Amino acid sequence: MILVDAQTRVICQGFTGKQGTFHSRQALAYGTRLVGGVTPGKGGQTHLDLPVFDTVHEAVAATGAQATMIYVPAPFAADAILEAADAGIGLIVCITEGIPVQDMIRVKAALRGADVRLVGPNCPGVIAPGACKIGIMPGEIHAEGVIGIVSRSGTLTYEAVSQTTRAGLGQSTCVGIGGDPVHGLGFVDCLALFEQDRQTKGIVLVGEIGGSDEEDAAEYIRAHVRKPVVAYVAGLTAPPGRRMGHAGAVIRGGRGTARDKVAALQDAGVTIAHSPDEIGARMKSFFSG
Amino acid sequence: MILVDAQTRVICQGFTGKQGTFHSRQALAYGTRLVGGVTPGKGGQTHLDLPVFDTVHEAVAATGAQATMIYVPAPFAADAILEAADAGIGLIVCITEGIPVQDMIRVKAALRGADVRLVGPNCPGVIAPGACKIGIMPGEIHAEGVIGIVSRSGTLTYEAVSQTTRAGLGQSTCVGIGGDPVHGLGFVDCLALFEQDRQTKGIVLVGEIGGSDEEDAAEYIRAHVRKPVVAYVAGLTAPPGRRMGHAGAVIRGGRGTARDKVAALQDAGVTIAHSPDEIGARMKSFFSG
Amino acid sequence: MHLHEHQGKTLLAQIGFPVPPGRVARTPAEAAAAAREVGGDAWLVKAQVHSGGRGKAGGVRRAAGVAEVEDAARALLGTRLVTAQSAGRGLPVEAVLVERPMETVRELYLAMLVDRRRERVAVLAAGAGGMEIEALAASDPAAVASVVVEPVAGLMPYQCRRLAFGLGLDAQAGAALGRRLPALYRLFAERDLALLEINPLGITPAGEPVALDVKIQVDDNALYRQPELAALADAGQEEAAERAARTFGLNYIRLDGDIGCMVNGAGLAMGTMDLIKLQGGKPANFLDVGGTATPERVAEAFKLILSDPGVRAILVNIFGGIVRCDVIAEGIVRAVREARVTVPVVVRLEGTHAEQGRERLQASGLDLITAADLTEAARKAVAAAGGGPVR
Amino acid sequence: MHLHEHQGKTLLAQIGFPVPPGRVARTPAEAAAAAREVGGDAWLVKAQVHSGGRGKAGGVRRAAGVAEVEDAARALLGTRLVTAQSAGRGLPVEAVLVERPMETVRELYLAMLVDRRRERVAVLAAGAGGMEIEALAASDPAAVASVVVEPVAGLMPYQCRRLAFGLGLDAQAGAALGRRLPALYRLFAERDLALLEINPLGITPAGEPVALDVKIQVDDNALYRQPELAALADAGQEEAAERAARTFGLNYIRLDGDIGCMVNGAGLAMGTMDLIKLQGGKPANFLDVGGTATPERVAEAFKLILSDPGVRAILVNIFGGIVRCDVIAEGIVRAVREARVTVPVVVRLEGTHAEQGRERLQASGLDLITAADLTEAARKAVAAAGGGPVR
Repeated sequence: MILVDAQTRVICQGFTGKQGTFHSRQALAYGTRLVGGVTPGKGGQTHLDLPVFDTVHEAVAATGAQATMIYVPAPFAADAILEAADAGIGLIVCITEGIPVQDMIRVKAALRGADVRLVGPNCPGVIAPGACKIGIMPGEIHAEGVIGIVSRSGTLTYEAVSQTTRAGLGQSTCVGIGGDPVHGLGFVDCLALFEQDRQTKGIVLVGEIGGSDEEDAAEYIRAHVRKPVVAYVAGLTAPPGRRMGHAGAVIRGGRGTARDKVAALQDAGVTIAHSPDEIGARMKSFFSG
Repeated sequence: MILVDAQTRVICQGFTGKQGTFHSRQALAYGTRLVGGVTPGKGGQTHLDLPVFDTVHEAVAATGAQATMIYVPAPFAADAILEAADAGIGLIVCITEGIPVQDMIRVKAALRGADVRLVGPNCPGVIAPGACKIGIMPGEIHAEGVIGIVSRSGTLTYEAVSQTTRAGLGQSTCVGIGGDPVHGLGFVDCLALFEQDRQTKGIVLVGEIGGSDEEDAAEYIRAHVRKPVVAYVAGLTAPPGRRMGHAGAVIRGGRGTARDKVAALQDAGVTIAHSPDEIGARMKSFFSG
Repeated sequence: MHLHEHQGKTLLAQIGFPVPPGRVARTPAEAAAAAREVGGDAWLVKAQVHSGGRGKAGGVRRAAGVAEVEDAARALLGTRLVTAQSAGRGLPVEAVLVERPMETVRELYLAMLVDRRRERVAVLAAGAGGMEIEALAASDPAAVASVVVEPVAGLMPYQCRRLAFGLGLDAQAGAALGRRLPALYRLFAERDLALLEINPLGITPAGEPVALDVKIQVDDNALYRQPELAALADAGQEEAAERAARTFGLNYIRLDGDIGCMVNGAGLAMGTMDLIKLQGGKPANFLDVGGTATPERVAEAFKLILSDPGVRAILVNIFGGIVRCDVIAEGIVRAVREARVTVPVVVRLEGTHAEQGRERLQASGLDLITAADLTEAARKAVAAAGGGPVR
Repeated sequence: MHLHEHQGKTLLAQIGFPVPPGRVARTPAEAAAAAREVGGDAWLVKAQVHSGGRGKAGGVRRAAGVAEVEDAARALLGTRLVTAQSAGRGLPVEAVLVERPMETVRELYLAMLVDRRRERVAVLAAGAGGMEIEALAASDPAAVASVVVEPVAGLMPYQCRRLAFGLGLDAQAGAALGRRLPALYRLFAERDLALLEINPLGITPAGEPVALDVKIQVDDNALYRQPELAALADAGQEEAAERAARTFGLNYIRLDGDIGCMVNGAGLAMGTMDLIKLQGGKPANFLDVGGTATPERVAEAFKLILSDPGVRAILVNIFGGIVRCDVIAEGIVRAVREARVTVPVVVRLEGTHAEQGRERLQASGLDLITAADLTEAARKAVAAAGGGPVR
C-alpha cells in the first residue's frame, strides 16, 4: 500500500463539526488509527473519546500524528492545510470542496520544497483497504488486494473499487486526487508510488476532461510504469467551455478533451475502458492468464 | 574548484552600464568565458565585442549561458535575479548592494525548490583562480591552488587570498557570500562543496557579527568536514545594536556576537585566526608537516 | 461567474488601465444621453451579453449621430442575441455600452488565466488572432508570448518586457504596457478572477494601451469574499433551469439530447452521458446531485430535468456511499409521484444498501425500470427514449 | 531608520490598529492644546526621542491637569535625554506626545522582525518581560510565542491563534488580536519595516489590544520606495558626524576610544578595530570608506575622524582592489595636508599597486608612519596614541 498503513496516526481538522464528526466516526469504525482532532477554542475537550486540540502543533506534539484529514469549510481550508504542513504533518488529505483557486495557488507555492504530501482538495480521500481510511468513501465496498486506484472523480472511483472488488482483485490503495484545477498529488506522483509498491500489481487511472494531467500521466507511464494500467476518461460528450461539476473539468480553447487524453493514454500502452462498466473486466484480463 | 570552471559560459546583466562595463572588461582580461550581456532595449547591439540581448532568455538561447553576474542598481536587482532564474541560469552572482530585505525574502521564496544557485547579493562574487572570475575582486592577488575561501566580507576576503597566495597555497575557489541578512549560498552550502571538491585541501571561513551563519557552519563542520578549516570572525569590538556597514552585521538582543561565533567554531575543531593577519600562517601550518 | 463588458471596463478603469470613454444605458433615451456625455461625433453601441462573437451577430453598431445611437439602442435593447458562442441560445440584451471609437495603430490579444500545470497565473499575449488565445497557443506556440507569475513576486518587470518584446512593440509602447500590466495581475489575483481577456487590446498612436473589449470571469468559489463582484451577477444571462439548479446546490447543464440524467458525482455524471452516447442515445443534460443526495434534492433534480420539454426518458444513476441507496430510492419514489413523471424512468442503484433500494423501488408500484449495471441502464434508457421495447 | 513613537502610532492608526488617543506637541502651549483635544482628566507627556528606556530616564511624565501637561512639556522640550539605551548620548527632545492613559488588564510584548535563518518575517510575542524580546527568546524560549510568516501566504489565522494561545489570552482577546495582526504584518512587509515592536501591548478590559508604545525601524535600503516614511526621518536624533558621513556615502559609527580608523570594507574595518583592541588600544570609530574609495571620500573621512576631539592617532588600512593603492595614497596625502592633521597617522596599504602607494606617501614629505602588515599597523597606532615610540 502507499501513503498510509495500519500504523498511520491520523487526526481530523474540523473534528467537532458535523462533517468531521460523521467521517471521524466512520474512520474509527473502519479501524483507522485516529488519535485526536483539532477545533480551535475546544482544546482540552474530548470528542468521540478522543482528545481535542486548539492547534495542529499541539495535536502533533501530544499524539505524534502523521496524517490529517481536513473537513473545515472552504474559506478556512487554506489556513488548515498550511497549519498542518507547518506542524510537520506528512500527509494532508483535504476533503473540502469549493476552495478559491487563488488560495490553492498560494498554498502550493508555500508548500514548495516542503516535505509534505497534499491529497486534494475536493476529493474523496485515501483508503488502504483493511488498514486505514481517510476520507468520505464508503469503506464496505473495498477489499484488500492488488489494484492501485488513482482518480480525479469520487463516485467513478467507487465504480472502479466495486468492480475490482467483485473481480476478486481488491485494492492496495485508492487515492482520490480531486477535481480542482490546482491540487496536491497528481497522477504522476501516485503512479510512481504504485509502481514502487510491492503489493500493487495493477493500476486503474480514472481521468476526466480539463487540464493535461492525463497526458502527463501517459508520458510517465510510457517511460516508467511496467505494471498494467487500465484507464477510463470521463467527458467524451461534454460540451466545450462548460464546467462539468468539478472546478477543473472544463475544455478550454479546444484543450483538455477526453478524446485527446484517451489517445495519449492509448499511445502509451494503457488499456482503455470505454465505459466505466468495463474497468473491472479489463483489469481482470491481466490476471487470468 | 567549485561552482565555476574555465568552461563556464557567463553573461552580465546590466552589461552596458558603468559597473557592468568595467567589471566585464576585467573579467574578460582575466580570461573568464564571458559570452554576452543583457541590457533591455539594447538588444542587437555589440558591447566589448560581445552581443547584447534584451532579455536573459534570449541570451541563454543564443549563447548557452550558465552563469550570470548582476550589476544592475538595487531597485532592479530582484527582477534581474528572478529573470536569470526563470531563464534557466544555474549560477546567479549578484554583486548589487542595497537591495531591500523584503525583496530578498520574496526572491528566496520564489527560488525555493528551483535548481539554481544564488551568490550574494552585496558580495564581491566568485573566482576560481586561473579559470573564471565573476565579480569585483582584484584578479591579480589570486593564485591557482588548494585553499577554498568563503567569506561574508569583501576586503577581508582579499586579505585571506593575499596571505594564502603568499604562503604558496593558492586558492581553489573564493566565494563571497555577501553581507546581507537574507542571501543566497551560505557557509554550509560552500563548506559542503569544498569538502567534496578534490582540488580543495583546506578551507578558510571569514565571518562577522550578526545572525547565526557561523554557528550553523560550526555545527556542519563538526559533523561533515574533514579538511582543515581556519576561521576568522570580525567584530569582537563592535557595539551592540549598531549596523557595522553590512546590512547583516548587527548584534541584536545579545545574539550574533563574535565571541559566541568564535566559541562555536572552536568547539567544532576549527582553527581560529584571532587577527586577519594570521589566516595565512594558520593555514600554512597544516601543509608544512 | 461572467461579467459584462461594461462591468469589466469599470474594474479596469479603477486600476488605471485605459478604456475608451463610455457609458452604459438601459433605454434608448439613456443611450442618447450617454452619447452626449461621452462626447465626440461617432459612437459604438454594444449589446451587453455574456458571450463573445457579438460583432458578427449584429450586437455592435456604429452610430454617426445621437439619433443613430438612440436607434441602435432601440434595435438592440429588449431583443435576444444569438452568437456563434451562445450555443444556440438567445441572450437577452438588457443594456448597451455607448462608447467612443478609438484610433489605434495596432490591435493585440492579452489574457490572464490559471495555468493548471504550472499552478500559477499565466499571462498570454499575441500580436494577431481572431481565435481563442489558448487555442492559438496550442496550435502556434510561437505566435503567443506567455509568462507565468510567481505568486510571491507578482508580475515582474522582466516578464512585462518579455511580453512586450514578444509582441514586437516599440520601446515606448512596450514601456507603457509594462507600466500597466502589474496592476492588471494584482486585479486578477486580488479579485479572484478566473479569466481576464482583453481582446482586442488597442495601441493608440501615442503608444498607450487601451482595452477595446474585455471579458472577465470570476472564480465562483471565491464569490463569498468578493461581495462587490458577486453583486454584478446578471442571472438573466443564464439558462433559467441552470439558475434554479444553483439555488438548490445542484450542478445542471442543459444539452440538446432527449435522455435526462440524474447522477451523483460529476465524474460519474459525465461517464453516464458518455455511455448514453455509446449506446446510440443523446443526453439531455448534465446533472450532479452531489455527494450528499438527499430526497429533497432528488425531488428538485426531477423537476429540473422535466423542465426540459425535449426529455423523453430519464436515467437515474446513483452510487450510494455516505448516503445509502434505500434513502435515495425513497426520494426517487416520492419525486416521481409528486412531479407526476410521465416519461419512462430507468434507475440503476449501486453501493451501500443497493439491494434494499431496489426493493423499495419495486414495492412502490411505480412503473420504474431498474438496471443491474450502467451499460444496461444506458441501453434501457436509450430504448425507452426511442419508444422501443425496454425490458 | 528609526521612527518616533508618535509617527509609529500614526502608521498603526492608519491600518486600524488601536492606539491611545494622543497628539504630538512641539511647544508647551501646543501640549496644553493637545491635552484639551485629547480630553479626559489625566495625560501622559512622553518625550519623543529615538531610544527606549525613556520612562526610567524621566522622559515620560504623568499630568493630572492641563497646567501640569504644560509644565511637563516645558520640563522636557529643549532638553537632551540620556537613557540606558542611548549610549551615553543626550538625545534632543524636540517634541512630546500628549496621550490619554489607558486602562489595561494585561500588558504584553509583540515584535515583528526579519528572521535571518528562516529568511522570513517572524512575529514574536511574550506575556511578560522588560527585556528585549530577542534576548528573552534566546534565554527562555518557552516564554516567547513565535511564528514565521510565509511571504506568499501572509500571516495566517492559524498563526494568530498560535500566538494568542501561546500568550494565554482568552478567546475574546485572542480573536480581537488575531483580527488585527494580519494588517500589522502587511504594514511591515509593504512598508519595508526592519523592526516593529509594540511594547507594551495593552489588553483593555473589553479585550481589545492597544499599542501603548511602538518602536519602528525602516529598512534603509528601501527608503527610495517609501517616500512617505523617508520624510519622517529626524536627523536631529543622529550623531552629527554620522549624519554627515551618510551624505558622503561613508559608514561612520563613533565609539569611545582614541584611535581613529579609516578602512575600506566593513569587514576589514571591524577587523582593524579588533586588532587595535588586541594590541591594547581602543578604536575611536568604525569607518568604512567603501569599495570605491576615491580621493574625495578619503578627504571627507579624515575630516570626520578629526571631528572627534578624543582622537589621538589615526590608522588608515586600505586593501587596494579595483581602486589602486597609489590613487588612495594620493588622496591621503592631499587630505592630510588640507585637513592639517596634527595627530600621528599610521598607514598600511596592501593589494593593487601597494608599492607605488607606499612610495607616494614617502615622497610626500609628510610625517606619515607606514606599516607592512595589519598587526604592525595596529601596534604602531596604539603606541602613537599613547605617546610612546612608534618606529
